[in-house]
Order: sequence, then C-alpha cells, then structure tokens
Amino acid sequence: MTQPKGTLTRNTTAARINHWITGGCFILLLFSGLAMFHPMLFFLAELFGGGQWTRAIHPWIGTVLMLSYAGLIVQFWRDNLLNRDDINWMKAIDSVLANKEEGVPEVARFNAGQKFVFWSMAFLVPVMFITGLVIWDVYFSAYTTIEQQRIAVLIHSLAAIAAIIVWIIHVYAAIWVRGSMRAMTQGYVTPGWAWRHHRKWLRRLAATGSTGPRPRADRGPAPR
Amino acid sequence: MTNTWQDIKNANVIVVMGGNAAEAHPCGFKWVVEAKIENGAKLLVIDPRYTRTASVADVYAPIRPGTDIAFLNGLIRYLLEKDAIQHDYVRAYTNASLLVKEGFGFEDGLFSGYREEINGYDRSDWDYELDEQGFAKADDTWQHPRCVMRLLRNHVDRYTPETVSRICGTPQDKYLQICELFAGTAAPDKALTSLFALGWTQHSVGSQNIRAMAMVQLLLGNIGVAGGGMNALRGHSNIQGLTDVGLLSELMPGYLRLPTDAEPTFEDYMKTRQFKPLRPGQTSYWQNYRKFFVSFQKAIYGDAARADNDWSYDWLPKLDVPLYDIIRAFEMMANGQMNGYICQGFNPMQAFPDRGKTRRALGKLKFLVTMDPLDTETSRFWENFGPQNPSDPAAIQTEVFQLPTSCFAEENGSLVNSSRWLQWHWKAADPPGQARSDIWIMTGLCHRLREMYRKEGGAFPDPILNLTWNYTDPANPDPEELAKEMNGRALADLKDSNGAVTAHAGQLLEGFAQLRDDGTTASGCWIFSGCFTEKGNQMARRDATDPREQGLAPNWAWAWPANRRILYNRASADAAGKAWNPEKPIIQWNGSRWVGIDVPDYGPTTKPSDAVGPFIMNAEGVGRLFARDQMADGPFPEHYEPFESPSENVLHPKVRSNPAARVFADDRAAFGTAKEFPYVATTYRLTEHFHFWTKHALINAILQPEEFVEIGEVLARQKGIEQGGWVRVASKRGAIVCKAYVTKRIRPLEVNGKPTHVIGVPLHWGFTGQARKGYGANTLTPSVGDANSQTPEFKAFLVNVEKAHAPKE
Amino acid sequence: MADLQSQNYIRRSASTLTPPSVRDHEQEVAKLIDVSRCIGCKACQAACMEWNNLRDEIGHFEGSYDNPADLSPSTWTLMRFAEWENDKGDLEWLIRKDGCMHCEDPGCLKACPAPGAIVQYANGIVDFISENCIGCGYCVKGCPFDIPRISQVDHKSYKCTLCSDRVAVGLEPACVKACPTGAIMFGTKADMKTWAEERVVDLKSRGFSNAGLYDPSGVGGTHVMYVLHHADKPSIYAGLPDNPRISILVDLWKGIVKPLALAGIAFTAVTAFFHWIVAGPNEVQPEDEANAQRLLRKTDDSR
Amino acid sequence: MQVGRRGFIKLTSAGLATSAIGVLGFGSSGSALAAAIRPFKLTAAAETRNTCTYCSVSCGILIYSMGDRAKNARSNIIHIEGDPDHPVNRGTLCPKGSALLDVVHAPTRLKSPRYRAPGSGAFKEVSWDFALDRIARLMKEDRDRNFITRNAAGTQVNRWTSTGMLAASASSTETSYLTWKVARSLGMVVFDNQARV
Repeated sequence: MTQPKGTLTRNTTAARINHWITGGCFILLLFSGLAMFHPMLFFLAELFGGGQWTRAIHPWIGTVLMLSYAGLIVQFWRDNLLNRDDINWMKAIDSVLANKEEGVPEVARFNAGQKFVFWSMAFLVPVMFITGLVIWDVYFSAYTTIEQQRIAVLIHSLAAIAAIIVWIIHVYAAIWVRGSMRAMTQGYVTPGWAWRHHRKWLRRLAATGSTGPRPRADRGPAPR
Repeated sequence: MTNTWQDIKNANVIVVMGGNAAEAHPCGFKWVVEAKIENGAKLLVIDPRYTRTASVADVYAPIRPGTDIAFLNGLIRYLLEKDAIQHDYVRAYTNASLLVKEGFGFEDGLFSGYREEINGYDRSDWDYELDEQGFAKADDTWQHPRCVMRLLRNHVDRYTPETVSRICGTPQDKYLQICELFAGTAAPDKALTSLFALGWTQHSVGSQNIRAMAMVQLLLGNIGVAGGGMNALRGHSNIQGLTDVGLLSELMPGYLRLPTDAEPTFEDYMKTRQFKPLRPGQTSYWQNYRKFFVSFQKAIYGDAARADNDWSYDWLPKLDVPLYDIIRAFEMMANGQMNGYICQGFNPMQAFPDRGKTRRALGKLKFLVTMDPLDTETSRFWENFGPQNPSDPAAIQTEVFQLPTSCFAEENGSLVNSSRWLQWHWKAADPPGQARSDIWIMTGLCHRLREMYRKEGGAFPDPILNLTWNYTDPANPDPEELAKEMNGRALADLKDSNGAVTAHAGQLLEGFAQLRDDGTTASGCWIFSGCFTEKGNQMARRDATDPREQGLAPNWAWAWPANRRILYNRASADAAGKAWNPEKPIIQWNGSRWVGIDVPDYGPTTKPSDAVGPFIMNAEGVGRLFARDQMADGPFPEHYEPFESPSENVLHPKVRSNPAARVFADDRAAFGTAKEFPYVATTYRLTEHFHFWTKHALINAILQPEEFVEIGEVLARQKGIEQGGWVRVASKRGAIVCKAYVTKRIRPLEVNGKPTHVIGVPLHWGFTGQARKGYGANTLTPSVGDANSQTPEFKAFLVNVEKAHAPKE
Repeated sequence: MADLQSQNYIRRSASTLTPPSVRDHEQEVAKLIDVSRCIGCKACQAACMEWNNLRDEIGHFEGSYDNPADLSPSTWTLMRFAEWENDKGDLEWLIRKDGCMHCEDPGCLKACPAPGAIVQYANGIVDFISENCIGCGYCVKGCPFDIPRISQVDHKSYKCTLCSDRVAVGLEPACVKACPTGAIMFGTKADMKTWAEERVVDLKSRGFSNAGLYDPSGVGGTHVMYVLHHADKPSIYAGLPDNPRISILVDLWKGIVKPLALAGIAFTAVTAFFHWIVAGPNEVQPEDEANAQRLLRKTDDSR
Repeated sequence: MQVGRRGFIKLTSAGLATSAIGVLGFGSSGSALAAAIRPFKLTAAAETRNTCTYCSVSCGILIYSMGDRAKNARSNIIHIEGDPDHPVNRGTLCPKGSALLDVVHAPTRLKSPRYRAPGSGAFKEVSWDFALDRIARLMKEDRDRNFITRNAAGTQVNRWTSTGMLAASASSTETSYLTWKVARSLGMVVFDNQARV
C-alpha cells in the first residue's frame, strides 16, 4: 500500500492483517458464542448454518483467535509495558474523555487505555481458550470431570462477557478517536495525529528519523 | 415341576437350593417375588455363591459344592428331633409305617448288597416285607425297628449340626436358622416350595440330592398342596416335551421304557411293568401299562402291529446296558466304536464334560451331522480357532454336514413347559435362505433310507418299511397331524360297559382313559392324550382366567396328564377329604365326588373312606421316604464326596464317593487330586445368556461379552490376582485363560477345619457367535455322571488358579 | 417448530416464551424402580436396546457385571452392581438400574442452549428432540445424575426417553414391561408413591429399618423413583447422589449471569453512545499538524 | 381396549392368532404425535403369538413383523415382546427373551447346507439333495455293517449302536415325536437329549 508522503506508519502490514484476523474471529465468536449463551440470541446460529454448525465451528474459530492473538502479543507486548506515564494518563482521564488533550500527559505508542485493552485480552483470550478446551465436548470431554466442566463453562461465559465489554470499549475508542481506524486499516497516521495522541512516540520517531511504527534502533536515542 | 410357576406365589417359604432361579428363570422367579410381597413369604437361598437369587433372599447360607445331601439329611434329623413334621400327612400319605425286609442295612457308607465287581448293588433286599397276599406289612405306631420311620431316624442320626457344618462349610447359625424356617411349614396350612435345577442334578449324587428334598417335603406335608411341591425348573423350552416323548436312551413316549435284553418276549417285558398294588385297594396306575404300550405300537406301526405278532414288540431295539447316555456315547466314540453322530440342535463341544475328550472323540467319527439354526462349535470342531480350539483339519477325517434349520419363530408346534403345559405356537416368518424345519429334514432322511431299504434291502428293514407315515404331505408332515397322532384316535368304535359308543372309529380320543390294549386305539404318547381332541387343539387355548387367582389358569393351553395342573393334588386334602389349607384348597370331597379348581389326580368318585393313597402311580399308593429298589445308589440318600473333592468323607473315609457311580477307566485317570488342584470349582449360567445360543445374539453379547471366572477376595489376595486381570484356571483335563472377577460374593468355607475356596466358572463362551472367544467351562469338567441318570458332575470338581497373561491369538 | 404441535409442554429448553401448553391437564406418570425386588437380570437393558434399536459396542469383561461399562449414546439404561457389607457383616448385592430420572426440574433442560432440544411434557417425561440438539454437551453439565451422553457420530445428546413413543400410545415403557420380577413399575406418579409406601412397610418388616422412597426434592422430585432398602445412604447404590440438585455453578451460569451479561454489554454500548453524544469525536486539529511539523523539522535540524 | 384384547385372544385358531395391532386400537395416534415423539413403530405390524425358545418357563411372546401378509410382502420380524395375557410371564421377558430378535436375525444363522470333506480345512455350500443323499447313504452303510439283530444269547435285540443321535431341546414336541419314530425305527439306542446336560 502506498502511504502518503509525510505520514507515519502506525501499524505494519503484518500487524494489521494479524489484527483483523483476530478481530474477524472475535466477531464470529461473539455471534456464535452469544447464540449458545442466550436463547434470545439463538437466531444468530442461523448465520453459521444452524446450531450444530455453530457448536462445531465456535471452538475452531476460538483456536484461530488464540493463535492470532498470540501473534499480536508477540508484536505489541513491548510497547504495552506499563510505566509511570500510564499513571499520569489515568490521572487525567477526565480530560481524555472530554477530548481536552491539552491537559493530558504525553504518552508513547500506547496510552493506558489501549494497554488496558491489550492486557485484558491477553488475559481473557487464553482463559477462554483453556476453558473452551475443557468444554469442547467432541474431543476433550473425557479428560475432565463434569464438575470441572461446570466450572469451566461458567468461567468461559464470564470471561466472554468481560471480553465483549472490553471489545466494545476498543471499538468505540477507534470510532471516537478519529484517525485510529485508518491506522489499523491503511496503517498510517498523520504527524498531527501522533502529536495529539502519542506525542512521546512521535518524539522518539523524530529523534531516530523513523517513520514508524518503532524508533530506528541504529540511530541511537533521541537527545533529551 | 409338580406345581405351576404361578403357584409359587402361594408358598410361605421358598427354598432355592441346587439352582439359581432368579438368573436361570427370571420370569418364573417373578412368582417368588410375588409370594414375598403378597404372601409375606421368606426366601431361603443355599448356594456356594451369593447369586442374584441370593440378592433378594431373606436368608442366604453358603454351602460347599456337592454336599447338599449332608445339609438335607441334617435337616431331616432336625425335623424329626424337633418333631416338626406334619404327622397326619406323614402317617397317611407316606410309607413311614411300612416294614422293610430284614436283609436291608447300612454300614460304613455302603447299603446292603454292594457288589464291588459291578460297581453297584444287588437291590433285592431294598424292599418291603410282604404278607401272604403280597401286601407290604405296616406298623402305624412307628415302633417296629424295621419300619421306614425308624430306619430313617437311624440313618440321619449321624448328621448333627456340627457334622453338617463340618462337611458343608455352612456356618451353624445360618444352618439352624434355615432349619427353623423349614420346620415352620410343617403346619398343615403352611407350604414350602423347593425350586431346583442343574445345581442338584449335575452331581454324581444328583438324583439323591433331589430325593433328599422330596423326603423333606413329604415329612412337612408339602407335596400336592398349593404353594408346595418339588419344582424342577427345567432348562430348555421343550426339554420337558422331549423327555415326555421319550427322546432318551432308555425311554419311549409317555415314560414307557424300552425293553432290555433280559426281556426277550412281550410277556417278559410286561411282567416287570404292570405293578401290582402293594397295599390293599391301591390304584397303582401303571397297571394300565399294556394299554399305553399297545396303543403306542398301533400309532407307529399301524396295521403291522397285531396281537399275533405281540404288537411288533420285536421291532423295538433292546438295551444291553442301562443307558446309552452321552458319557457312554463319547466313551464309545473315543474308543472308535461309533461311526456316525447326528446333533439336532445340540452342541456337545460346549455342553459335554471334558471338552478335550469330546473334540478327540468327534474326530474319530466317519460322519457328523449337525442340524441347527446357528453356527455351532460342534459343527466346527475340526477347524483351528487358535488356543480356544486347537484342531488340525488335515488330521481329521470326519465328514461334517451342517444343516440349517428354522427357529421357533418360523414354525408351528407345541412346547411343553416346566409345569407340563403344552403350548401351541405359530409361525411368524419364513426361515432365512435355504433353512428348513427339523421335520422336513428328518422326513427327508427317513424317505431316503426307506427307499434304499425298499430297493436294496439291508439289515432288518421291517420297522423302517412299516413305520406309519400317512400324513397329508408325506414330505413335510403338518405339526397338527403329528399332534393328533400323539393324542390318539379310535381305530374301531369304542363302547363303554353298557355298549354305548364313546368314540367312533377314526375319532380323536378325549383322554388316555379311553385307551385299550386290544388294538382298537392308537396313541403316540399316552400322557398327551387329550391335547388335540374332536373339540380342537386344546394346546392353543388362550383363556387366562384363574379361579380365586390361585395360579392354575386351567383353561390356558393344556397340561399333561389330563389337563391336571398340580400333581398329587389329592394330597392337598386330609384323609377325610378336607383341604389342609382351607384358604387355598385345590380339590375337596363334597360327599359324592372330588371337586375344586383342578382336575383331581385321583379317581373322581373314589371315597375318602376307601383309603386309597394319593400317589396313584406308586404301587403302595403313598410317597416314598424309603425308595425301595428304585435308586441305584440306595433307598436313602447318603452323603458322598464329589469324585474330585478337597476333603475326605468324614462319615466313612473308606467310601468316599458314590460307590454306585459308573466311571470309565480313562475318565478315572483324568481325575485330579487336591494336592495338585486345591480349589473347588463349579460351573453355572449367568442370566444374560442362555447356554451357548445367546452369544450369537448381539444384545446378549453386549450384556456379557467375555469369558471370566469368579474368585473370592481372600484367594485373589493370596494369589496376587487383580480385579479384571487375566488368570489361568486348570483342571487335570485342561485349562482356560480368562479374566478374573474378584468378588465378595464367594467367601472361603471352613470345611473339616480347613479353609476351602470355591471358584465359579460361567459357561457361556465358545469360538463362534458374536461374543468374545472363550475356552468354555467344559474344558475343565470331569466325565463322571450321577449313578442313576448319568448327568455329568459339572457342579463340583477341582482346579488350580494362577495369575496369567492374555492368550495369544 | 413442528414439535410444538403436541401442545403439552411444561418446559422447553432455551425458550424465553411459554411454549404451547394448554394441554396440561394430564396425569403425571412415573416409573418406580424397587431395588429390593431387582435381581439385576438386565432384561430392562435388553428390552431398551431392542425397542429403541440401540446396539452398543461389544465390550470386555472389566471386573464387574456392569456391561456395557457405562451409559452411552447407545446405552440408555444400565444395571450398576455394588457389593456392600452391612453392619452385621452380611453381604448385600445392591443392584441399581441407572438411567434418566426425568426430574421435575431438569438440569439438562435448564442448561440446554438450543430451543426445543429438550422438552418436558405435561406427563413429566423429559425428552430430547434430536432435530434441535446442537451437541454442545451443556445438558451433561446440567444433569445432577450424570446421564446424557453425546454421540461422537452424529453429535446429538441421548438418554432414556421413558419410551415416550410407547407412553404416547398408552403403553408402558419397554423396560417396565420386560422386568421379570416387577422391580420396575409404571403408572401415575401418585399411584407409584402409594405403592412405594406399601413396599417400604414390607421392607421395614423384614428388618430394613431405613427403607424409603427416593424422590429427591432437590430436583423437585423425579418421574423415575427408587424404593431403596437403605434410603438413608443412597450413595451405596453405585453412587446414587445423596442429595441431588442442579449444580450451583449451572444455576449461576444459566441464572444470574445471563441477564447480568446482557445488561453489562448493553450498558457499555449505551455509555459509549452517550459519550459520543456528549463529547463527540476526538479529531486532530490543524495546530496538532503544525506542532508535529515543527517537531519533525527541529529534530531534523539537530541531526 | 383391554376387554377387546382379552376377547380377541380367546380365539384359538391359527388364522386368528395373528392380526394387525391396529385392531387393538393403536390406530392413528402414532402419526399425530410423530412431530415431537418417535412414531410408534408397531402401528400396522402383523402380530403373531409364539413361545420363547429358551428356558422352560416358556413365556408367551408376541412377534411383530413387517408386512401385512400380502402376497408380495415378505414378512420380516421387527420386534418381539412379552404376551401380557400369558398367565406365567404376564408380558415380562428376561434379558434373553427381550433379545430374541437378535437371535432370529443373528449373523451366524445358517442359510445353506454346508459340507466339509475329510481332511478339508473349509466348509463348502451344497444342495439339500447332496447333503441328505450322502447322509442317508452313510447311515445305511453303517447300519447294514453294524446292526445287531440278535445278541449272543440269541435274543432278537435290533440294536444299532454305531451311529447315535442327540435330539434338540427347543424343537417342538411334534418334531421330537417324528424324530423318535425315525431314530427308533432304525434301531438307534445311542439316543439322548439335553435333559441330562
């Protein structure tokens, strides 16, 4: 994809593909999972060819999502490490929500909100995967007791609800913060977007002469 | 069975000993449960194993296999000692008062008259002392030292509770508890029923096991009454019928007996058959033997049987030995004395003792014919099926014919159940492929032989050529025609004493009372006479009404003899003709005749004051506590150890096992000793299977798929045998390798001071069918039979057991 | 939805609306298994297989008479054998016919996510409607008696139907008919309870002082009940639950979690929506671009 | 229904012993419920009364078969259950009786006569004529060679001991009577049945 001159790469092509695989899986899991979770939503099973197909497909999609999310973890974990900035950012959450960026401390590539989404999912996805295996009746029912399965199915549902809530926050944030969507579709942001939302990240890119998404390691750190 | 299945519900006490009714006859057993619920009955189970029957018993007592007579003789001692007998019954209806000949005695395990050279007894002294008129002498006070009651007391005196426990291994407290419950039924209005089966017959003392209980029942007044009786639970659906029709080596239809070499002429034969009454005024129904015999000969030889040729008496084969039973047959076969064998729906490879010998014997035949709906082991004996049947086909020269037959669902006919009911059944479908009925096959063979003898001549063809065969379709006789032939018909107009015609020539007879010995009647099986009359097929009757719901259903099907449902039912009433149990009368004297819910087993107008005994088939008219000369091994039962036993005979060490049993030399050589084979084994059926048939049925194969043996926890621990692990069980004759069921249900018994372990060997598996392959219990069993019937001793023998690995395929 | 035409449902799985249930004036039926009369002959098993056209695999001997070894999609009822020594040291062979209990409050139905895959008729029979079954195995988790089994072949859940096809035409279930000793009886639930009382009196008179009826209230009673000689210790009968009830975990999962979850999700979405209304989009301003360009130039210069 | 049924079963002739269960009032209820419940499979099956082949309780059974006995329909047994009118079993059956269907249709049921020649390692299918001709010939040869007409004492004994027979325990009484006639007319004495075993 050609990137307009003067813009910064927010997400590499690989990262974007990885993200959208994850996202697609998530949506399929959301629909199929909700179909099996609540009778009012059972109609969603029709999207998958009926209840049997929904039941059969859901765990396979879950497996893909698990692998896919593992890819995201590999790619993003370093930029999601927590630091002091996150505390300051959280302290200024009122300004963030009110779109008053002036009062918000500078953050690097990801702010605390994004890190929350990232780490929540990093926790919830494996939890769902493991509990999902326990209740994947066709292959694994023989390895656990029914009581363990009952615990698993309850945890699976609770984790799924949490994940859905996190996902809603994630999606809304992408809509709310203009330019974010393009960052994950076309992969680039304008320097102004970076200045506004991830000024520390912009400073580091600028210091190393990188166009993103990460500072160039061979140019040394930016001067203080 | 003397009584009906449903009649069991009238019992107050039910004893299952020598059988496992719940497992082998579940649907009949329902009446036991019914008795418990509706009649408050107690169920007693005496068995080496805690069986499924025991699981619903009120009292269970273990017993060492093969020691039932000790238990029962001890019980008789208990009853006599406590005076818990039904005095009026015993006095009037048994031979307790009759005097026995002076020469009779019993010493050191032998009755008088033992002759070692024939392995048997000269029984001439085992009889009553007769007066000048030929009637047995009696002492109604039971004081005479040679009256049966005194002799019996003396005989059982040795069987104290301590001795019984020492022999049987039954704990004394359980034993006495059971004795007490038996004793309670001596009251005239209380009944005890005995349910037994092969657990008693399959011993070298099998017949005496049953006699011992029959004696107990006579003492308690329980024969002939509702809820009483001696109830042999027959094994197969028509084994009663086959026995009735005389398909046994020494029998003819209706319990007539084949002549022997000692009876060269018809008159010789009749001399020993028409029993004269041994007490004044008695019926002695066998006095009619000649009528039955002549009518039978007329049925099978028609016009060729005439008074001037003694009704073709000479055409019958005569026996030179008491029995050509299966043990003798396979002994002859193994010795090369037989060339051909026909197995019609029978599977000797699985069913006969000493499987190795059976296999070897079959291999010496020139030809073997099997007729069966299923692929039996016998028909495949020559084939190598691995360790379960290691044969070498190339070395076996037997020609084998496997003929496919129809099954029950594919033919019409009657079957006789355990309570002697002849029940008609109807065909529902055609047999598969080219399978044909046994009737068609036997007819096909008969016609071919007949044609060959007609054309070519040969050895004594007369009986073959003159056999009656006047059926509508000679190639495939209709079962109804055969039933009518058995029922019998008049060959000339029959007239009563007033000259009135009771049956026109050609008409079907109403019953055996119409049979004549002058050749004017024909009946293929006198006891069945009445089953198919001019009124139609009585066996097909389906009116289930049951007066007073007492369990007779007299209009359902038809029971021999004469549609009588309870044998000896005259004994249900006292000497004056009033029911012992007024709640459950069967027949009673109403002043002019016997009336009630059953056909009287008695002259219908014979007055009570005539003192005619109720046991009309016996020449003395009463039940026999003393068996006269009717048993090969003694007029009283005596405890003898099984031929393979871990214990000496504590009563008479010199005579350990039944001295009158016939043992062939090679079979004796194949007996093991307790030193080498220390554990007692017993074989049995499980409820999921029927012998060797149901392993062909998928559902039953699923329900009990694989061969196993049952071993008590104590022995398993000693031997390091694990639950469900492989074991090798060996006797002197062979070994099986199968799974072990380590169970609490078999506990070691304290026998003569030593712990004795019992191993249970279920018998259902073989190498054909759908269940997993097995060796078969008869790999282990000894080839020795009961002294009277030659029923093999499957229920008590010796084995060793060791932990093992799965057999290699 | 052809299955709704019978109009006699009390309960229908995963149905938020009341199923057609006007034909509810029906006698409740029950099967009474009198363990004290049972001889463990497996006639019920054979009759069940025969009537329902089920044939499981031919198994192995595994150290007991329990065959097949467990319930399965093709084994809807099973005799379970337990050798138990009583206080007197006497052996009792406790034999129990295992299979669906047809609970008044069926855990399977509660757990089932597929509308109409599990139904309860007005006569009390709990039936699995295969057409609607999705094979998820939730019924297994819902059942307090460990009864349903999922087929690996067609991925449907199976269990005893109480021969709903026979009962519907006025016959008794196949196992009931076959039972040689009358250990299995069938009739209205009221009649069965009366009969059970008589049996308990008889058993008490025979020394079983703790005899009683097993009709566990934890699941609202059952339409398959047991007469036990030791009703104080159901678990000695090859693990019959002493006090069965639907697991608290299943209750939570199928109870409070469902509305809470939907509420939580909805709340989040609505909150986001109102945030949009109130705060609106967060857009990059021209001065942001200018500041960024300045920064980029400055660092370029400094290099 | 019960009254009608009892009345029905009192009829004893063979023709009336079989009937469609429809007569008993099971008519069309099956199909009405079919939408939710498995259709009742015996609605129009032919019913035949028979007796269980196994033990001597001799339980009454009802055999249900496919096809209404029309000429073009080959009857096939589809179900067997207890006869509720039978006074002994009253409709019950044991695990063997309940599984009778599987023995009728056992894969190991024999469908054709088979012959195994001396030393051969396998059966081969043969015709009935071959089998019966050959068996009859073998029997005659053996009988003619080994029949004992008179014993050493000169008594006519008519004994054939070198070929024996075991009779079936589940065949009908009529079959056994015919078997007796055939076997004994040949002089067979090694003749027994399952009663002793």
